[in-house]
Amino acid sequence: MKAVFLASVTALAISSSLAQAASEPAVVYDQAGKFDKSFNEGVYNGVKKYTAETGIQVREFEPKNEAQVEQGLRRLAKRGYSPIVTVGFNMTSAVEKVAKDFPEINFTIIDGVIDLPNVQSVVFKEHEGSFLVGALAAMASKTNTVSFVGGMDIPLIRKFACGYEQGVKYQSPNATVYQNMTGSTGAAFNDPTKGSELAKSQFSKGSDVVFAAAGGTGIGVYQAAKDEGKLAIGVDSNQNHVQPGTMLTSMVKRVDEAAFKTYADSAAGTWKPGLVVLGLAEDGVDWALDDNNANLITADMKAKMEDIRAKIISGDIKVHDYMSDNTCNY
Amino acid sequence: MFETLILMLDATMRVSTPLIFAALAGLFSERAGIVDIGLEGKILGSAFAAAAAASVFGSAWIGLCFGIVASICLAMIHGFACITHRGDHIVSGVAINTIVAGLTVTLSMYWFGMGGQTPALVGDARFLDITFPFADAIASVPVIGPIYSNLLSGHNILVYLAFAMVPVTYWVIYKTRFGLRLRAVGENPHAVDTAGISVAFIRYRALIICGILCGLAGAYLSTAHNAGFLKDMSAGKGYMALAALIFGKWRPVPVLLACLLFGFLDAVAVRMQGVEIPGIGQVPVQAIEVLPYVLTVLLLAGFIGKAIGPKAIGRPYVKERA
Amino acid sequence: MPYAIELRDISKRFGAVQANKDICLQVPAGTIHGIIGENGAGKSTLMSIIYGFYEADTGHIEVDGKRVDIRSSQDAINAGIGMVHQHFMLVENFSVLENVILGAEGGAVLKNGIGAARLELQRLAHEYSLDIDVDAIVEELPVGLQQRVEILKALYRGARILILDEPTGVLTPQEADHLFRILKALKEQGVTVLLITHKLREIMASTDNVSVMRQGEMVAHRETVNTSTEDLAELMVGKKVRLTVHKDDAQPSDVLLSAKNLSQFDSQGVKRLKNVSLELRAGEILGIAGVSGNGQSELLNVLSGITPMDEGEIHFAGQVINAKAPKNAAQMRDLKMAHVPEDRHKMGLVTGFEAYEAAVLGYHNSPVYNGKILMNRKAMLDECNERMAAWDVRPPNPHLKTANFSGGNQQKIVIAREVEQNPEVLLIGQPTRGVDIGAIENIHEQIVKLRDSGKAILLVSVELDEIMALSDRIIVMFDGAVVGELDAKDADERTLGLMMANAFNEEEGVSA
Amino acid sequence: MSQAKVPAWVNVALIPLLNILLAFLVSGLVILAIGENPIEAAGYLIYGAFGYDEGIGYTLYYATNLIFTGLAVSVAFKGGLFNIGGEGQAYIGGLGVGLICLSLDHTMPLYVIAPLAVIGAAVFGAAWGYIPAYLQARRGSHIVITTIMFNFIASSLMVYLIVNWLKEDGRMAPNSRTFEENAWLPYLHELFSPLGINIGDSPLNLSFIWALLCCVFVWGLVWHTRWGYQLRTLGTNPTAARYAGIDTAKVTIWAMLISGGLAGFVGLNEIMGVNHNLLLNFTAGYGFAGIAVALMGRNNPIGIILAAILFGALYQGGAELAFELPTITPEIVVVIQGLVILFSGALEHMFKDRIEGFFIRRAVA
Repeated sequence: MKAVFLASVTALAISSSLAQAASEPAVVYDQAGKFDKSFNEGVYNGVKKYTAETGIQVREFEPKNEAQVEQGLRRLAKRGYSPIVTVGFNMTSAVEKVAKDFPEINFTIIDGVIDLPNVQSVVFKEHEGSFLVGALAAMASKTNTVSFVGGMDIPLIRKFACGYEQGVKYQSPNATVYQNMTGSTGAAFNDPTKGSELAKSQFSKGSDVVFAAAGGTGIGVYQAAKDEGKLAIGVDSNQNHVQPGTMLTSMVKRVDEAAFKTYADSAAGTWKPGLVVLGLAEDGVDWALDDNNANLITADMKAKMEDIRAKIISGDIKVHDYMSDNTCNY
Repeated sequence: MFETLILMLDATMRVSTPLIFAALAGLFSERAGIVDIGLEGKILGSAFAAAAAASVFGSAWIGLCFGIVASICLAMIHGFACITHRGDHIVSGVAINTIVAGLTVTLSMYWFGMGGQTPALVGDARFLDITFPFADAIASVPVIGPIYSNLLSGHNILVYLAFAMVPVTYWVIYKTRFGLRLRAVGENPHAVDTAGISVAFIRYRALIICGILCGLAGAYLSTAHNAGFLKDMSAGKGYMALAALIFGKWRPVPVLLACLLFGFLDAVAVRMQGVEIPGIGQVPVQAIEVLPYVLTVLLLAGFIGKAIGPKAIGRPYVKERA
Repeated sequence: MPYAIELRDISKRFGAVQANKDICLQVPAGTIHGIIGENGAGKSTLMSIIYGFYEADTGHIEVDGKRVDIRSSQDAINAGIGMVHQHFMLVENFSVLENVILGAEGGAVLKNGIGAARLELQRLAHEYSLDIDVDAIVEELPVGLQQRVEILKALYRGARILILDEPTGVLTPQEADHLFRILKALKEQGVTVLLITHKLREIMASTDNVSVMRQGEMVAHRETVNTSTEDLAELMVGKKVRLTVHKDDAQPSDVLLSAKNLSQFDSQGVKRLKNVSLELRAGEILGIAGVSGNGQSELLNVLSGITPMDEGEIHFAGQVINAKAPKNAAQMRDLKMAHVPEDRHKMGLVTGFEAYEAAVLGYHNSPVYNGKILMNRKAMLDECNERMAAWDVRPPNPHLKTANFSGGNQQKIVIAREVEQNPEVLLIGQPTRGVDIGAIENIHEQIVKLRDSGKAILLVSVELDEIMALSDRIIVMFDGAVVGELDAKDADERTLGLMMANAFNEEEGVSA
Repeated sequence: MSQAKVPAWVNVALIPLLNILLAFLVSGLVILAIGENPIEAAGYLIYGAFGYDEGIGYTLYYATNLIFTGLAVSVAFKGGLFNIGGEGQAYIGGLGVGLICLSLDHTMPLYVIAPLAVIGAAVFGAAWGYIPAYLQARRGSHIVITTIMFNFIASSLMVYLIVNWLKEDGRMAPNSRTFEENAWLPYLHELFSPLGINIGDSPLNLSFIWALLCCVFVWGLVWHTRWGYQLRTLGTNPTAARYAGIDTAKVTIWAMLISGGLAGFVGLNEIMGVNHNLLLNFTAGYGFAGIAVALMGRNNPIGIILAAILFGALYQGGAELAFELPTITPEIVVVIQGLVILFSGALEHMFKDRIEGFFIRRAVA
């Protein structure tokens, strides 16, 4: 027994020193984990796609607390994994520290901005996508009342809310939009109970379409919509499959593309540091139409959506970015 | 205004349900002299077991059974430590809470591989809402309509069960042989022992009931209120139930009222996040969230009434040596 | 004729302690049988075995000539055995009725049982003159009535054999008389009574037969009419008891301590100490007599500063101490008042401490044991070694945990600690409780020696013999108040007993 | 009764060792149940915790927090108080550190900030322990319940303060701005490298040394001062404490002040040593883990250091384990922790009585 044990320890030491030589891609999810059906899962889909197309395994790491984020990053960097995709603004400070210490390793941070020569920062024009689904919500609403459930009360989520509201009002200027935030900490992204409570209260006030930009909290929102026969709009990943028939659409944020592109570019040697902003024009955000929601979208709605989409890209419709001035005056 | 109130009360019923189950669970345990800060762990354990079983077998009822069994097992560990081995009740409770917090995530990762969640439950794997007869028909009648069709109708069966458990608990505690013995054991176990009744057996039975009720609370969380298990989904409900138990002075009806009060505060807090109230501005949600704990502390400190628990609570029963 | 209860070769061992050894006992039906013995003689263990609290290692029990296996209290109850414990086994916030039916509810739902119990209790009350308000809450009843609830509990379960364990410890002599009348009535109805006590007078007054236990063994059986107090006392302790202490007449001088109208309320607002005034002079021993629980403990606690008084004042060492200017136990010690508490386990010692640590309890702030920041362990150890030698503490090991000393040696550690601080006033409670005979003499001698050196001593004891033997002056307390004072030379048991029941002038006026 | 006959090493070493072995055994079964090889897992765990410089650094970094909370629990416990509120006290202690750093980092050098931060951590942590202590000592409310409630109150308070007051406008993550570097406690690897000693990069910082000093402080305080004597008297026999003229309310309050202050030092390590900003949930359960550490370490400073290193190793090794074997989550460490609390705390009599009984019988025979 002791011998087995010692052998495995030795084997470990060897294997970890071997790992140093490799230069494989890696990803660090945030604490919600890769199966949050939303943001992280989007990245995970990109990772899956890359592995499926190239056969190259991507080293995945799911930290469980604050300290492990930096430790995990450091460990990956030390073993030479590159590029390392990191998910979410929560990781900004950890990535910043580790990227400074490992200038030869490439990092991509999604939803955060770091100004370092070895970091690519990918951010999205969520307001544009939110505007689109807002318009669709207004089209689908029979009560002329729609609502929004946000996760954590931060500027980023207000950006979703603001874009959504603009879209609704664009389509139907006298519509009512109810908004609720789930909380003021990270836990607000993972609280389906509260999500469902908020959605239920919005439904009883008359809302019949709800857009949740709330990570795992959204699961509760969609469940509530299904239970009460209302419509819901997903976020980040294409969530139309979560509750088919209930999901009107999803505001897709192509984090999967961002992750995939990082790996692909890196393999091709075209990966570049710096800020990458992805909007409707770049296919970075969009609304999702697939088999799951085809029945809910009439040809008329589809046509209108295409029209609005084109207008945003062309600049005919200006969507206000909440984060540009921390207000929602449009 | 009336509409809003009805909606808030409606939410209060849903949010209070796990608190009621758990606080009544604590009532059985603590009235028998066993301090139970492991309510939290039992709720979490049951929530996981219920969701896991419901997703595998596709039946909420099977899930409920598993949840209850898991919770009873945890209660028996508590009993084994506190009753059989005279261990410290608080330490045992902390141990159970800690073990469950770790184990549920570990096991769900292994079984479902979804970052500590179980798959979303659909259809029969969940307890669905029950609509009372004519609920839709009289929904438009003023006052009675909203009360009947919004507030009373349209909850799942566990919500009604929770409220039904209150009179049942009252009856068991005050009107039955078991209840008499249970209360006696919490006050003076020596008296019970000399009356020829096994102290340990009564306490174990009290803990089994405690386990069943916590099991219901947990199953409600994961298979009725939500549609699946989530890491740490009990989120302090066990502790809040404990606070409600103290706030209700270990008596069924006041405990119910305390749970409803705490549930109402929660329902208010949920809706206050980031909301500007004209003229006042944002009310910090945290101030509302924290009220149940502050009220309980004030009560314990004797600033609002006095909470006197069962006399023999927390003390292991040892037959005195001559 | 078969015996109501017969014990055959009962033995019981707890770890290294042989609590009962080959006990045989035969009790004829319809008699009152006394069992006497010193504290720790094994009486309570034996009764616990009969009542199913413990299982005997060997031997067996027969009831009415038939062998019964008693593994639990339930078995004992089924065999017709009832027990009234020294500390009542009552749920204090339950009603009398609830207490009585506990364990014999007569069905899963209480309603029916309660009705039946009401009728049955009426019958019992009538038959044995055991009147009681069945709906009263137990904690609101006086002690004598609480005991009655215990007896009713046993009878309600149909007990034909009733065991009473030290039933009079908490009763006034008059309440005790009433109890014995009840026991006589029970006996006439054919109930067999086992009376456990260490009070010889009770045995002589009320029993038919008596058995004597000593160190876990049954050493003698006597018919009560054929024995005497002296005979039993000798059997109990194994040698002639010396109940008197050799001492000269007291030479009281200045008043060292005077207390005026001391009153104190407990946490429930009940007045436990009622306007107690007393004076304590240098060179005398003032004895406080009284049934346990009549304010003696409260008096000691107030005088020593452990609990503040609510009314009244104490004059001591030139200071006036009252509710507005209280002094805590440490401050009283600074004024040279020492205190040997009634219960050394609860108060006098920290059993988890090593002896040298326990030997400074209360004096731990003294500069002798302290350096600038840290405590001076060497000084503590040196002094402890000296005292252990001077007081013959065995084993003389300052590092031994205090829990591991025998009762007598623990008491020596406590008394040495207090006396060696050279106090002006010594408060001493139950100095010889749970102490072996040899040590008792030693302790008594030390107390007298201290008196002779001109110190004032306040002695509290529930042992009348001890009070009478040691005191120069005796104060009697009843229900928290001083009800009489007399010179020790004028004291006799009867007078003291009546005073202790506050019935000196009206004979049996207040008995419950 | 006859503890004298039980050799000291039984209580000090054998019983804790058995408890931990049993906890490992059960966790091993769990690992086996999820289809991994427990021995291989243990290999990764030990390698991760002790196998390389950096790992050791992380182990000691985790241990630092656990020493603080373990000491906190044990000081209160010595006075007969079950301080289950270490989590909240640590949290508020961190607030103290954070406020000092945020207000002084632009103007003051480290040697001014550091002592003030130590005081800030102690004062804030102690203040959070004070209220439950006061309520227990003067108003008779049960400290276990109040400290539980105060954990929740602390958590809400911190959210409110950080989100509404300390978070910079426009910042997403709910934390304060990052301190200037002169308000960072030096890392030990930075301190050692000029001496030519090379230890791996890790968050291990100066607060580890402070933790060791705290152990010495607690040892002296509890076992060698008058106050400690009073504390232990109160903890073992409250009636005797009153008899001895000890002001029990005062000792109770001071015990909790010291306990809270010690817990508050977690903030020193986390806020000033590692994160360099004030953030949410940095206490991460260390307050509760302190209970396990104190139980395991038998409330003795040396024992607490050893237990803290053991648990620190579990944290660090557990992270390594989860990194290498993704099917095992780091939560397995939480399970081990809970089992240790169960076996060495709640079920202590199960083994202790039997083992002591064995030695007593042997001594008698």
